[in-house]
Amino acid sequence: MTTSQTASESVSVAIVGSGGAGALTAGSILLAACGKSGLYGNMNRSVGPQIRGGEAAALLRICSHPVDCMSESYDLLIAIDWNNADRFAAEMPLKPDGLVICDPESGEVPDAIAKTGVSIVEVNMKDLAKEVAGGRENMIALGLAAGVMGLPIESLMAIVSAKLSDKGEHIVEAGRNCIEAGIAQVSSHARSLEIKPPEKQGDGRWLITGNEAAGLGAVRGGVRFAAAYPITPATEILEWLSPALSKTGGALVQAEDELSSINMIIGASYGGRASVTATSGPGLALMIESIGLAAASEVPIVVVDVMRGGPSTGIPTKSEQSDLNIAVYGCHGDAPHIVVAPLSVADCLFSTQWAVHLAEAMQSPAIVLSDQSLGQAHVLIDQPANVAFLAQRKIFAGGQVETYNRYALTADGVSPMAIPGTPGGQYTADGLTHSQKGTPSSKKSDHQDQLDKRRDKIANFDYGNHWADVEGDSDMVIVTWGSMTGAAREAIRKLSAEGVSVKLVALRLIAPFMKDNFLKALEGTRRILVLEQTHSGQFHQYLRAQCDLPAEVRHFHRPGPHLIGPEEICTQIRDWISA
Amino acid sequence: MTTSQTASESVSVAIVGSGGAGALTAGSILLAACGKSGLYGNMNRSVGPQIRGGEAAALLRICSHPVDCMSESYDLLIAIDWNNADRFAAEMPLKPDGLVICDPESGEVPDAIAKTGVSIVEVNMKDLAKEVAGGRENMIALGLAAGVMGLPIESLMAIVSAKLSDKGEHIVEAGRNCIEAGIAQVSSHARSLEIKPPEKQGDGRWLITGNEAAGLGAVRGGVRFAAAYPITPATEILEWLSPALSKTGGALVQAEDELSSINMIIGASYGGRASVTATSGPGLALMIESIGLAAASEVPIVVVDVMRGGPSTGIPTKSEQSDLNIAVYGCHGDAPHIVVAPLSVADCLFSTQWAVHLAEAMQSPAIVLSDQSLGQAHVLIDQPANVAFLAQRKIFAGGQVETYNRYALTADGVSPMAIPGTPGGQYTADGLTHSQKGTPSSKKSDHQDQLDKRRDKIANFDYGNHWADVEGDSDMVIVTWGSMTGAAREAIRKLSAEGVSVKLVALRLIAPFMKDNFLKALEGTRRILVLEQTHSGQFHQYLRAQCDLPAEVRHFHRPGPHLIGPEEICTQIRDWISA
Amino acid sequence: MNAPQTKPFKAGDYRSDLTPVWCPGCGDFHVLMSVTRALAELGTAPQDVAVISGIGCSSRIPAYTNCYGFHGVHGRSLALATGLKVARSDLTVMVMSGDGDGFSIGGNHFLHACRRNVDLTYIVMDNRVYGMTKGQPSPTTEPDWDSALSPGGTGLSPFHPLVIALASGANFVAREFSGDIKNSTRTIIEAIKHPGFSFVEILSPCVTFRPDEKEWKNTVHKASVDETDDPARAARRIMTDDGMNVGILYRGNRKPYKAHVSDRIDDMAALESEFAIPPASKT
Amino acid sequence: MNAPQTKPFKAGDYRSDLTPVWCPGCGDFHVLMSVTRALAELGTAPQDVAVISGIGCSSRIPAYTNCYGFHGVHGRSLALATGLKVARSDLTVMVMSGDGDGFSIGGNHFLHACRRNVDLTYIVMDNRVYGMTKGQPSPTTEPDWDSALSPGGTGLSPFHPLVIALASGANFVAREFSGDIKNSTRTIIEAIKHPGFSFVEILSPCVTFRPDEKEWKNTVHKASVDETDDPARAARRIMTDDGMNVGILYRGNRKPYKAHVSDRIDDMAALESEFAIPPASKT
Ligand SMILES: Cc1ncc(C[n+]2csc(CCOP(=O)(O)OP(=O)(O)O)c2C)c(N)n1
Ligand SMILES: Cc1ncc(C[n+]2csc(CCOP(=O)(O)OP(=O)(O)O)c2C)c(N)n1
Ligand code: SF4
Ligand code: SF4
Ligand SMILES: [Mg+2]
Ligand SMILES: [Mg+2]
Repeated sequence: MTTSQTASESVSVAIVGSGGAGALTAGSILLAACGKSGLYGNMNRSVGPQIRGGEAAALLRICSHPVDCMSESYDLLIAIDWNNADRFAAEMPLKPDGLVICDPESGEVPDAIAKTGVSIVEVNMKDLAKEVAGGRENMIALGLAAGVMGLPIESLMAIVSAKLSDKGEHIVEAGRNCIEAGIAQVSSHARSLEIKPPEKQGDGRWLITGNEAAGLGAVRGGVRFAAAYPITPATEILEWLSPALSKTGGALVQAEDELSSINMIIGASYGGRASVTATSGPGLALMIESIGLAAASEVPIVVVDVMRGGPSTGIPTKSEQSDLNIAVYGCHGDAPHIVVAPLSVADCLFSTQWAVHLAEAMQSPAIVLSDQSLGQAHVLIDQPANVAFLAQRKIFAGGQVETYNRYALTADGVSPMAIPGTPGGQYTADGLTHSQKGTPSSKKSDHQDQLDKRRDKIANFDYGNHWADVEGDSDMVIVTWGSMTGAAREAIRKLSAEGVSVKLVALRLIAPFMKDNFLKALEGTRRILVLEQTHSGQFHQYLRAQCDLPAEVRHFHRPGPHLIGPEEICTQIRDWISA
Repeated sequence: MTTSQTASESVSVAIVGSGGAGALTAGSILLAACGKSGLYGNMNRSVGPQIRGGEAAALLRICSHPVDCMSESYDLLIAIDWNNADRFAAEMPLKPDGLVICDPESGEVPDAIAKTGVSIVEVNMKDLAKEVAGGRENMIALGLAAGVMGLPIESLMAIVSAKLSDKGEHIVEAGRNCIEAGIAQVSSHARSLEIKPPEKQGDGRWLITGNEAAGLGAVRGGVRFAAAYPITPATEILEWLSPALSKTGGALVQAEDELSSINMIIGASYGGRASVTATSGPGLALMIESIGLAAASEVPIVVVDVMRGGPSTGIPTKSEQSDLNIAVYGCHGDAPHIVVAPLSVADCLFSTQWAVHLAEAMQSPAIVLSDQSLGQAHVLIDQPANVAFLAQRKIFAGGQVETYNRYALTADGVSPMAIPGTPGGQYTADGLTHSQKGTPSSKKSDHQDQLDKRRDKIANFDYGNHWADVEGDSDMVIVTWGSMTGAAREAIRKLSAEGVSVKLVALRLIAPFMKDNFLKALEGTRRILVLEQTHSGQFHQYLRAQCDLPAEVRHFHRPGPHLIGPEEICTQIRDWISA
Repeated sequence: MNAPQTKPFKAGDYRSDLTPVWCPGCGDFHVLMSVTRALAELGTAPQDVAVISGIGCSSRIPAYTNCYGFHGVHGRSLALATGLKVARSDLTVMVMSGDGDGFSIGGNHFLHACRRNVDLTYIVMDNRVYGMTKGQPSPTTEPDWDSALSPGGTGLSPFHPLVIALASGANFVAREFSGDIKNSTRTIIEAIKHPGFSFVEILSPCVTFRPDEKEWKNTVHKASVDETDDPARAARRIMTDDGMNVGILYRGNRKPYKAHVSDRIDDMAALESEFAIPPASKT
Repeated sequence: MNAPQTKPFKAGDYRSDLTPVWCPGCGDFHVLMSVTRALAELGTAPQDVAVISGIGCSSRIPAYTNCYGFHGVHGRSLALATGLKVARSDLTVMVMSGDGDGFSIGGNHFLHACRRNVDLTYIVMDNRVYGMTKGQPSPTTEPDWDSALSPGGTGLSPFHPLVIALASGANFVAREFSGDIKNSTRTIIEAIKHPGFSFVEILSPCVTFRPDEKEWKNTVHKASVDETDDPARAARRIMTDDGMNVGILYRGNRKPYKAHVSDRIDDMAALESEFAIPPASKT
């Protein structure tokens, strides 16, 4: 790859078109090709309300370094056609010096875009495609994008061959020819968006979504059983897990509803198999009663909630962080359990795997709060290391004792669990308040003992330093959680380039709240900016409930679907400093 | 009623016996007879795990003034027999100068009781009963209790006649004779527990449970439709409502489960009828998804949650306040709604009626957090006044507008609602994020607008002075909510008699949190004691989340089933003052 | 509100101006046509009809009508409609669902709505797939249908919704094909007119995830026997048919649900008297 | 864990020492006897049996056995048992429920457990009432049964759980009377041995809230026809019987659920390779 001096570290590209135009396919190939070139990047898909045939956009960001979040504005917009241009204008604002490539045959450049004064280049994509036997305009668009970005043609061709090969050699051939035709157009243009070569050359990259990563984390953690009911935007976890579990000796059962799926995994886990389900807000709501059962009967389970816009059916295809409350406080009665949130797409793997480990170690339900912006993002990452967290349950080995007390009071609150089949371990798991043996009881001492035990086992566990990512040093701190971390990180990098240093405290372990660690991380802090993607400020309220925030606090929050971006965060900090 | 000088203002009585001994019947008659004498009082029933035939205890407290809570210890224990004496000893401790009346024929006085040194009087209840044709020992016990307390025999006889008349005149006769035989025994005893005549003579008293009061509150508020699935300890609300609604032109549908009952009332309310359901924790958990639907689609509904010990199936027959979290925070997404808690048995009527009014006025779900200690307590109260709160919905009258916008943005956030049948008002209610018209939308502006609207309509409503009961004046304040209020009130009365003044702030409106009012009520406060019946301190955390508590705070909390009593509260305050 | 209409209605009067999100060719377009035609023919004014649904492509239908509608949560339409109809017996209440919404997550309400026999008309657009979530098997999907979630098929036999309806107490049971608008319309009219709970399963192809279902227009056939009022006979027939025979299969005489809410508001005093204890006479 | 037992078991080996909370005379005592006798006769060791239930008087049964047990939440026992059996196909999994737990709140799992046909034995102690919550009508209660919640009766016809099971795909369907311990035991043995989902409805009187059911011992009678393997025929028979005929009514050949979890742990590398993108060749 030879690069000019003006090459940049990050280029953001949107490819749009009406349904069937193939914008998403073009985007996928482009992203993979960048990966093959050793670059990093990510892609989100945006589609209209139609199930099929509506307009679609591939939103990419390509970087020479690992990427934390999507762009807030775009360098390049390739419009295969201009249907539903108003949606694009709102969702993918162009940079002032942005470039638009469009086909003059498919209508006028929409006012909203023309007015911004960006450069507009017209290319007859449809005509060019027609000149190629079996050619399609989205492949022309792909060539144009690659050309403008200066991507090595070999990477592109390799990916095209791999992705289209099952459609026949003539389709591959047509694709290659279109791409070449597209690239050929670029030399004639005035402006280029060349991208810098990757920081680390020659690394193997993975192309993965957050949902796939969560699935993989579960399997790596030792999960061999899953049950679930499809729901947007969590379905891909299930669709990935189903064949993956078959291949590893496990099984996924499609349940009739979420009441069933949660109880299926409780049953499987009671049987000794680490188990998982995945859902989104409406499904989590239906699972709440039985998450309480898992807490009371001390059966480890993992529930991955890929959050979407709420309340109720809300906006199924868009991201929000507003299931924090239900995840932490949703159960009736006092039912302490674990809530973990991945801080990036790659962290979906680690966090889910860790959640399996925590659930199994403490015989407790664990909820993983991912969201649409993580789950459905396609991201180029470094191949993730193997971490040592595995399902490891404290088991009753059988036979030795007079009476086996399933819910025995122990020093760490975790009681050895008998797995069905173990002689001498027979007991009845129960959601009723019970004695140590498991017998239903309404005695105040039993109730208090078991409530204490379940609180303590979770409160006193050693979570190591995974409870949060704490980065940098400053008396100005951004406190955030989950998917908001990416934008916060990027904002902090930007500010640092401006000479402003900001510390990051990004919570991975939401519940139990690590009060001591948290306050330690905030020692010496003067200002705290709390960041979250909710309407009511759920995270902020949660922090307030758990501790006295030891500094001046500002709070920046907003519901979905408009993600809070790095530049907005920078503005918050800059304004505060200059105030 | 002629009374001795030693007569007291409050006498607490426990009548215990094995299943079938009739302890509960005796207790009921005793309570009603006290009511007929113009006294106040309350009764709780305590039964074993058996569905039928287990031991049972009637726990009464009779007062010459309105009574706030149960006794922490007992003046009089009448044991028809001594089965399961260990349970009694724990649940109903005797005062040091207490009196035990028992039958020498039915076994030894249990050690735990004998050791305390209380006076023990033996009466051959079984023998005495045998001497009366058709006589039963529980009626002898009733006579004994009435005798010791100096109750007018006319009241007793009137109630016995009314309660037993459907069993035939000979049973009534036998009852009367036994009572007389019981009373006759008393004159021969050394000690009497005479009760002072009532403060207000000649008043009509009501004998009602909290569950009945909640049902009546709903009907008074205008509810004409109910749907529900039975669950302890809420079933009595349904069993009261079913015939009551039939009599007032309404209907109750027994649903197949709570998912169904919540949706049935949403449907009925969408159709224009004020609607209610009642449940307990596990049922509330199942309703959570659709409470979010009611919030998002702006359909008024009232859900009465009679809390019991949690988590999971927990202790169905015992009280706890631990559904606060799920009631306030249980929904996925941001779904603001109303949460109200009755502060006494009588207040179950007012609070439920008010909740109907609030739900209807704001087109929002309202949750009423009652609990077992209120719902199943039988209490003698003054006949409650009629209050003016009625279901009054802002309705779209039909016909006048071009396009009817069901979810129009209005000044107060409440939009006129079209009731099916109204020409020109046709719209589709939706749980998806929607435009003002109701059309599904994933636009950020629609999402933000509707979230703002739903927050504002609830935040800006005028709740008058019903948000809390604020009583007394002092820089020492007890902050509590719901059923804990009774014990707090009694504690404050006790302390006041000792010369210690304590202010009470008891929250009736839990959500939205009335921050300004709350902080106003706490102006000048130096010390706050937060009281609640939960394990984890849910209420305390909730307060912390909502505001900075403006004083030194102590927190006294405990899970069920052992209710926090006035004397314990006094100890907390006394210790703090003397510290 | 239920006064007989003088002006005759056209099908178009029951359509809103919203463009459906459905894929071109989706069978649900035809169901929408049949429903609006049936309502026009019955002549009930749009404001006196309520269309209740859950979540799914099919469940999007209420907003495409010009009636009152409720697009509730997934699987709960029958419960919501039951509350509405008991509270407002003057309305014509239609419930419209899909095979996932109605038979998978909503299965329990299906059982109990049949049993309760409230006067509702329940139309399930059965495409043997979850369309909205992009192609997972439903309770009516063939055992060998390949999908991402169940590679190679579930191996599970589809169950018999119509027999379940009969065993649970439904009062009218029919099956139609969406493409046959004439017969679908006629059956929907009969279903609405029949008292108690009427259940119409409409085979409605999902052209996107089940393109094979485009063939249905060739495989459906009229039931070879006449409708019956004997539920046991109807059940046996349906259990042995090929799932493709259409028509009204059962029209029963089971007693519809009785309770309903009236506008009568009675005096509360009688209700409250049960709590009163008269004050003790002076002693 | 599943090695054949040499020492023969007695029914008592399957009983725990816990005293049931049931009322004296409750039919569930007999069901407990039948189950323990059946297990003893089959000879599966107590630790290899799991008894799963929901909430209700009947659902209290697991803790009275000496097997592994799970007393879960109301209505979800079949789902929990399905997960357990798929994860642990080596265990004998019994599911024990009541008519409220199983047919009211649990109705949907009943439908889908039948359809899925996992190798479970499902015993419903049907007393036509909610015992635990003190006497409300259930889906099998007679329309005129008076109660506080439904004064004068619900007016609703009970539905046919056995036909619903057949229409949904159950592989073995029987009805017994709790008081007939001999036949109940025999049928439970057959149900456990039969592959796939076996459903046994046991009429089990609630002597407290339905004292009339003490009469059942006189009204039950053996089914007049032999068991069949034709579900349509069985369905028709049951829909026309009087609800009181007992015996094995259907023993089918439907294919049991296939998926299960093994102890095999395969290499993850193959799984992960799909995410890898080889580094670009030097350009
Ligand atoms: C509680 C809940 N679980 C899951 C979903 C996701 N979901 C939406 S529609 C659907 C299936 C719809 O299938 P069907 O009723 O057959 O409708 P179709 O799209 O095929 O017409 C599912 C699973 C949801 N919205 N809510
Ligand atoms: C979610 C939920 N709703 C309601 C209840 C209350 N409840 C407990 S048992 C029961 C009915 C049990 O009836 P059945 O299954 O017939 O058992 P039986 O007591 O008659 O044996 C109900 C409604 C509950 N525990 N959980
Ligand atoms: S996905 Fe299938 S069911 Fe949904 S709109 Fe498209 S064709 Fe119709
Ligand atoms: S209430 Fe009925 S079902 Fe429950 S234990 Fe008593 S007799 Fe048995
Ligand atoms: Mg479908
Ligand atoms: Mg029952």
